[in-house]
Amino acid sequence: MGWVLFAIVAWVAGLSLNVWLARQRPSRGASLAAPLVFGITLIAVWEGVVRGFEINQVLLPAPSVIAARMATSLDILWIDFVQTVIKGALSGYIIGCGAAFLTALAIDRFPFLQRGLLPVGNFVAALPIIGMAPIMVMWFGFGWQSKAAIVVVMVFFPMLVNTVQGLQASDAMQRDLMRTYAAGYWRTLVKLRLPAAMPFVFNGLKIGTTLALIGAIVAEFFGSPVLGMGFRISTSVGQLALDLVWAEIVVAAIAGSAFYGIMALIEGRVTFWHPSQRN
Amino acid sequence: MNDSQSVISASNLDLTFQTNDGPVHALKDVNLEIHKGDFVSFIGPSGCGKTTFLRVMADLEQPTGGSVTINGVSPEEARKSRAYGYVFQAAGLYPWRTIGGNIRLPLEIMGVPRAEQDQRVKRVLDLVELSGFEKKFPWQLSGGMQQRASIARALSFDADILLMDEPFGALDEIVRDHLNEQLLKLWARTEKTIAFVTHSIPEAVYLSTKIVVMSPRPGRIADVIESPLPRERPLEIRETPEFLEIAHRVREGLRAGHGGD
Amino acid sequence: MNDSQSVISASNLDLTFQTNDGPVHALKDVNLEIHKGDFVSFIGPSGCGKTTFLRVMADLEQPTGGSVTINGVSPEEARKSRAYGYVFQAAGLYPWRTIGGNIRLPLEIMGVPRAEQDQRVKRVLDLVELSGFEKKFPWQLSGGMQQRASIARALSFDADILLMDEPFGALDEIVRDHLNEQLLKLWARTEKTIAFVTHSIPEAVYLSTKIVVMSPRPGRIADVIESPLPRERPLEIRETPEFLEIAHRVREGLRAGHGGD
Amino acid sequence: ADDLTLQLKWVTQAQFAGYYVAKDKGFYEEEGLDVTIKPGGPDIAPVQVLLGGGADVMVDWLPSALAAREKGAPIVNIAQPFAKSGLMLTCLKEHGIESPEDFPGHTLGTWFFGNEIPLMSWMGKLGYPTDGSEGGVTIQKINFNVDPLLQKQVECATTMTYNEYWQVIDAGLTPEDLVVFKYEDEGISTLEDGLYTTEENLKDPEMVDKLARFVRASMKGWKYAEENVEEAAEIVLENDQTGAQTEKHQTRMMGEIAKLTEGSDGRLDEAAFDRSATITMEGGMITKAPEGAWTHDVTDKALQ
Amino acid sequence: MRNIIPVLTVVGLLIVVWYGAAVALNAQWARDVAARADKTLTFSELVADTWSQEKPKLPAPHQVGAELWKTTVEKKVTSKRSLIYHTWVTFSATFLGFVMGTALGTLLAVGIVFNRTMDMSVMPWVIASQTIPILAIAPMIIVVLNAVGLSGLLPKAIISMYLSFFPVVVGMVKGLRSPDQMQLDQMRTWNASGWQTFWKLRLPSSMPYFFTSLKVGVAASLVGAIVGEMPTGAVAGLGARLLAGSYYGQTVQIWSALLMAAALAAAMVGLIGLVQRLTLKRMGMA
Ligand SMILES: Nc1ncnc2c1ncn2[C@@H]1O[C@H](COP(=O)(O)OP(=O)(O)OP(=O)(O)O)[C@@H](O)[C@H]1O
Ligand SMILES: Nc1ncnc2c1ncn2[C@@H]1O[C@H](COP(=O)(O)OP(=O)(O)OP(=O)(O)O)[C@@H](O)[C@H]1O
Ligand SMILES: Cc1ncc(C[n+]2csc(CCO)c2C)c(N)n1
Ligand SMILES: [Mg+2]
Ligand SMILES: [Mg+2]
Repeated sequence: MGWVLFAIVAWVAGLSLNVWLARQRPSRGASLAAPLVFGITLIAVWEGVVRGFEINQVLLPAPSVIAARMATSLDILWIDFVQTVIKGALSGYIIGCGAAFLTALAIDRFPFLQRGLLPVGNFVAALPIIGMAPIMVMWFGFGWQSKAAIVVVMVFFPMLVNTVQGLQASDAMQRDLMRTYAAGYWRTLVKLRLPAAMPFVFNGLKIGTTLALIGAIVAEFFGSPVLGMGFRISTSVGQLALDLVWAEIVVAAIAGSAFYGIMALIEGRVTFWHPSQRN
Repeated sequence: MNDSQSVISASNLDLTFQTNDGPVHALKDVNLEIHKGDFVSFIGPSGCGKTTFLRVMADLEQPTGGSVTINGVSPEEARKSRAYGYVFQAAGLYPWRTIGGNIRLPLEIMGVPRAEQDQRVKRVLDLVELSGFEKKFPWQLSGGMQQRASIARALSFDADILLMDEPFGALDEIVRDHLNEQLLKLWARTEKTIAFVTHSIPEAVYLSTKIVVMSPRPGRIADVIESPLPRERPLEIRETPEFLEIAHRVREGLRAGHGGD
Repeated sequence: MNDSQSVISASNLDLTFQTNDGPVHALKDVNLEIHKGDFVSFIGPSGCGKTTFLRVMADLEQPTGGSVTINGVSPEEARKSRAYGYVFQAAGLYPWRTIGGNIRLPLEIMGVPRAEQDQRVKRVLDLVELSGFEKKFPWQLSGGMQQRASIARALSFDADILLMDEPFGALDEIVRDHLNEQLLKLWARTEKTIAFVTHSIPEAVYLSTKIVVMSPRPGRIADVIESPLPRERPLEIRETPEFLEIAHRVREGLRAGHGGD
Repeated sequence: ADDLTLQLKWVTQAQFAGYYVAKDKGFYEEEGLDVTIKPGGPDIAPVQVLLGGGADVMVDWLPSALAAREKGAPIVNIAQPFAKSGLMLTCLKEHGIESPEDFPGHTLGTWFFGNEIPLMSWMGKLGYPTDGSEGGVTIQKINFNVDPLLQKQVECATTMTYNEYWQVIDAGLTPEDLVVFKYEDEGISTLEDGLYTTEENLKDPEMVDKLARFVRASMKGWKYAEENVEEAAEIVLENDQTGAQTEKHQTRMMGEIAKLTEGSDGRLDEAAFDRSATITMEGGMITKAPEGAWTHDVTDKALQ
Repeated sequence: MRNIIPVLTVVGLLIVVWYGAAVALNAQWARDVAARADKTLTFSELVADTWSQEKPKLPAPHQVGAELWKTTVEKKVTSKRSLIYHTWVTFSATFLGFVMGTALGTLLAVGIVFNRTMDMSVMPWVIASQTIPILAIAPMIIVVLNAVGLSGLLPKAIISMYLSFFPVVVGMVKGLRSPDQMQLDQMRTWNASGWQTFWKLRLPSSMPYFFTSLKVGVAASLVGAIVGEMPTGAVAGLGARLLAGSYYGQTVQIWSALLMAAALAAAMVGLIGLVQRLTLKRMGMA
């Protein structure tokens, strides 16, 4: 009962602290503190609930248990991180987003492709990863290459859709201006349409960050060397080592948020002029 | 002046927009000759087709009838050879570029060397009295300042033809007078051909060698007034009887157009 | 008139924008009283802070010093009680609404019954001579027509105070004259208080009971001219010596402002 | 009738024929039970379902059950319908593997989730390192199918006598192309499909009674299935929701399964349990000898 | 319908590549089989073999086509061997999840745009939530929901919602913030309530972003539904078909389920595209 009470108190306290924070003058400190407070609140509530209701370890471990496990398994977490995030997710993300971007340009450039490739591309890209994963493993082997391939497929579609949409985002007068300069396709692209497309492109890039991570991890469920976050999670579930499972999930969440955060930061730099960045 | 070379020539021009509730007849049976070195003002009630006419010349709109030639070729070819600079009715600056960057844009596109770009940007910024605002972003400028930046942008690359759609609409009288003078000087010095849309009768009379009065829906040319004023025009010319007489004629033409609405 | 009730009062107003390359001092030490039923014009070089001042009154910008009251309360409270209508310098119509829909927007927001909405939309469209364009989308209208639609929108809900930022900038002289007359009539009939930014000296003189001349960076009030003209003003008044004299004084004030730049 | 839910360890197939037969033939009904059978899958940990309250009994393999128990899941073996293990290692002869001495330098694919434990402890006994170093073998995790073997991504792979082995055969290889090492023969077998429930359930006499009736009916189902292989396969097929199973494969599977359940009356053999526990411990999956992980209470009652 | 020729061209090209890839990927197996039978294959024999294997690495298009035909046209739609039946099962979970995800995503976006507390504290955690590998927690979700008596459609729909709400949040936050300063100022001058500003300004301005998000979201929904079908014990649906196909090495079956899933996704994306065009057109934005 005590723990349940603890959970309730933590929830109320965290919430009111955040409401108070939001009322303060906007500052770097506040914008960092708020999510932190929110997170700590969540964790405290979790701890309280798990202990209060005596939920079995093999169903849901308490945050303290997970933290302890993380502390003792840093080496495992690190090699898994390198295998999955650096080798699998990152390389696939770069290739996938790059390919989607170029495809979007091609589609935009040639109406023939727009009419032919876009529908077919949508179709191919919609192949669910879960189905693709075993096939990719069959084709590219157990190593990180097959993970990268899956990430490529996963990030491709959101990036493509957003970029294609973005390339149509400049307004009529802005395009007319380019016409008056007799600016050719490429110049119009570089000087007008790409900058105008950036808010959309970054949407795709941001959605891609988390997809890349999920993709790389999930792909490892379907075949991997004996390391990697997905491998660890799937085998640990089998062994009911849920503390390790959650430790890996925490690493994934931190890595994913950091990845997203970096893209958001770059977005702020690149699309500073967009109303959504200004107000 | 009639013997000089024809730069812009429209014959039987017709343009109809298709809209969700029926066609809009924007230009009807428009005939016009503009010669090299002419300064032609277009004046007429709001919505009469001035912008549309300018856009046809600039190959931004396709006429549904008749034809236009610029320097003897089609508007498209003229556009492709960068024969004109265009000032839009709204400033239309790119929000991701600073004022300087916006003005530099056409220069970059036309491949002007970097050093010369800087110098030209400086010069036109001076001309429109915006020195010091080079590094600001468009949304940090007042409406009039944005408009001036957009004029600077069209002047920066020195085209032989200038198409200007109410460039001075958002400016105060003093700046406007100043820019009128500057524009006249530029025109006299460089022999540019200028097509200029305005709503100000004095401005039209002060600047033009030819004033085209348009009447609305469907837009037609109601009157073409050749100005007898000398090319050399001090500001004071606006108090002379000739000036007032032309202004009167323009006003009458306009009023007739409004009546026929 | 000094004994009548004060509607807008600014004291020691100061406003500085922070930008990427240093602060911009837009308003400095501005003091002004506007009384009920006044028609006040603001005139001054482009970028001198007219828009900024209007925005402060409308609670769209927070002054960094001094204070403003509207009807004795803060701009925020005034805004919340929908004390004023605002016409922006650019038309700013919503592209996804027809002209009629745009004008209806504030009425919808203020909860005016549907039948009355229709009637008011019709009335203001008539007033700005746009009947028949109710179903068109903004991009199907010319620049001047868009501007008129935006004026209609601000008039539709009949606020006691009107804040107008260069409402007639994009209009031709005839329509402008017409709208000037209409506005004066409206003002006389309804006893509205109007703050009006313009670049046209004749317009300022013709319309106002008080002309505020501003000088640029940092924006200050250079001169406040009380007009001795009667409230009843036929268009011909513009040829009278009194009129020309006031116009001259405004021009001098402006010129001084430009010199002091 | 009393409701009871059974969580299987794997998808619907003849491996679980006894339960489907008991349900279809009305054996459960005779005992006054209304049994729901939930198929499993690769990512379902039956233990979680059991503890989460989604099932009353589950089918699990002993090593993973012991591991779960050590992790704090209070589960107990109440019956052991499978007397023998069906796990084996299947190698392609063309890779030159004929006996355990030939393993070094080769890649062995195994399922994980605890299935790798017997293999690891076998390699340990043979003295081969498993990290791919000189003189050792490479252990590769593979999924629950034989593609990696067919496509030569591995040279040997774990298979079940009743399922994956036949998939290799169906793929066009003949028994002569293959070399198999049955875990039973290599002395590394662990107990497979047993029935487990929670300690809490066992404290409740009513529940124990229900479980006893369940085990009795299930064993009746198993014996019926052993004797009527084709009919049992037919019943399994009817219960498969995916519509992906084939009659040929299920009939053959039932035939092989019968060999594993043969001779079991449901009672857990203590010696087999101890051997399995030792192997599980040697493989490092548990750290100490399990206690209270099984009971004869239910089978005793069922077999009265 | 001027799209037909380009689409057919691209599809034709794709099929040619596919046949080529089938030869390349399946050749090893064909050679192995031949080697075991002490034969060597001529090229045409090799090609013929690679296009007709029972368990190919990559089945040839006509094999998949035949399987699709067999499992759609030749089976009653109510039969559990009918792919249409399984597609329907998956579709219903996808659709429900998509609707819930869109609603949740939009709600969160609205909260984030209107409430500073939410903006500051929730967004990072929404992002973090998406980095949790769904496949790892899907079984837990299903177990937990099962334990409280929910099974069948809803657990799958919840997983599918979990995946689809994210693109909607990201896109809608941006879209709802896309009106420019002047438009917002106008609303202020009319003292429009937050709700009115949302309804009359922010929402219409966000439409282009909204539809783009929906397209991405519906594809994500489908993935979610399929993931949700896997640990439920391969009961029914395209996910179950994929899984079962994988356990029995039925590549042809996997591919036909995959193509069916892709067709389902493409159809849904296409439908949203259609609605988008109609809506934007009515709004005068296209
Ligand atoms: N894209 C379009 N679609 C439909 N109708 C249009 C379009 N552009 C302009 N029009 C119509 O054509 C007519 C002429 O418009 P135009 O912009 O040329 O007027 P204008 O003379 O420039 O007016 P202003 O002085 O107000 O700018 C107007 O009635 C307008 O409604
Ligand atoms: N958001 C902003 N950020 C930074 N500086 C600004 C901003 N808005 C206006 N300014 C600056 O404040 C000064 C006054 O601007 P304001 O728009 O009030 O001028 P104005 O008198 O309305 O001019 P115009 O007649 O050209 O519209 C200008 O120098 C402008 O650059
Ligand atoms: C922990 C654990 N989880 C799943 C399986 C999978 N499984 C159970 S029975 C069987 C044979 C299927 O033919 C398979 C593959 C396992 N062995 N161990
Ligand atoms: Mg115009
Ligand atoms: Mg202004």
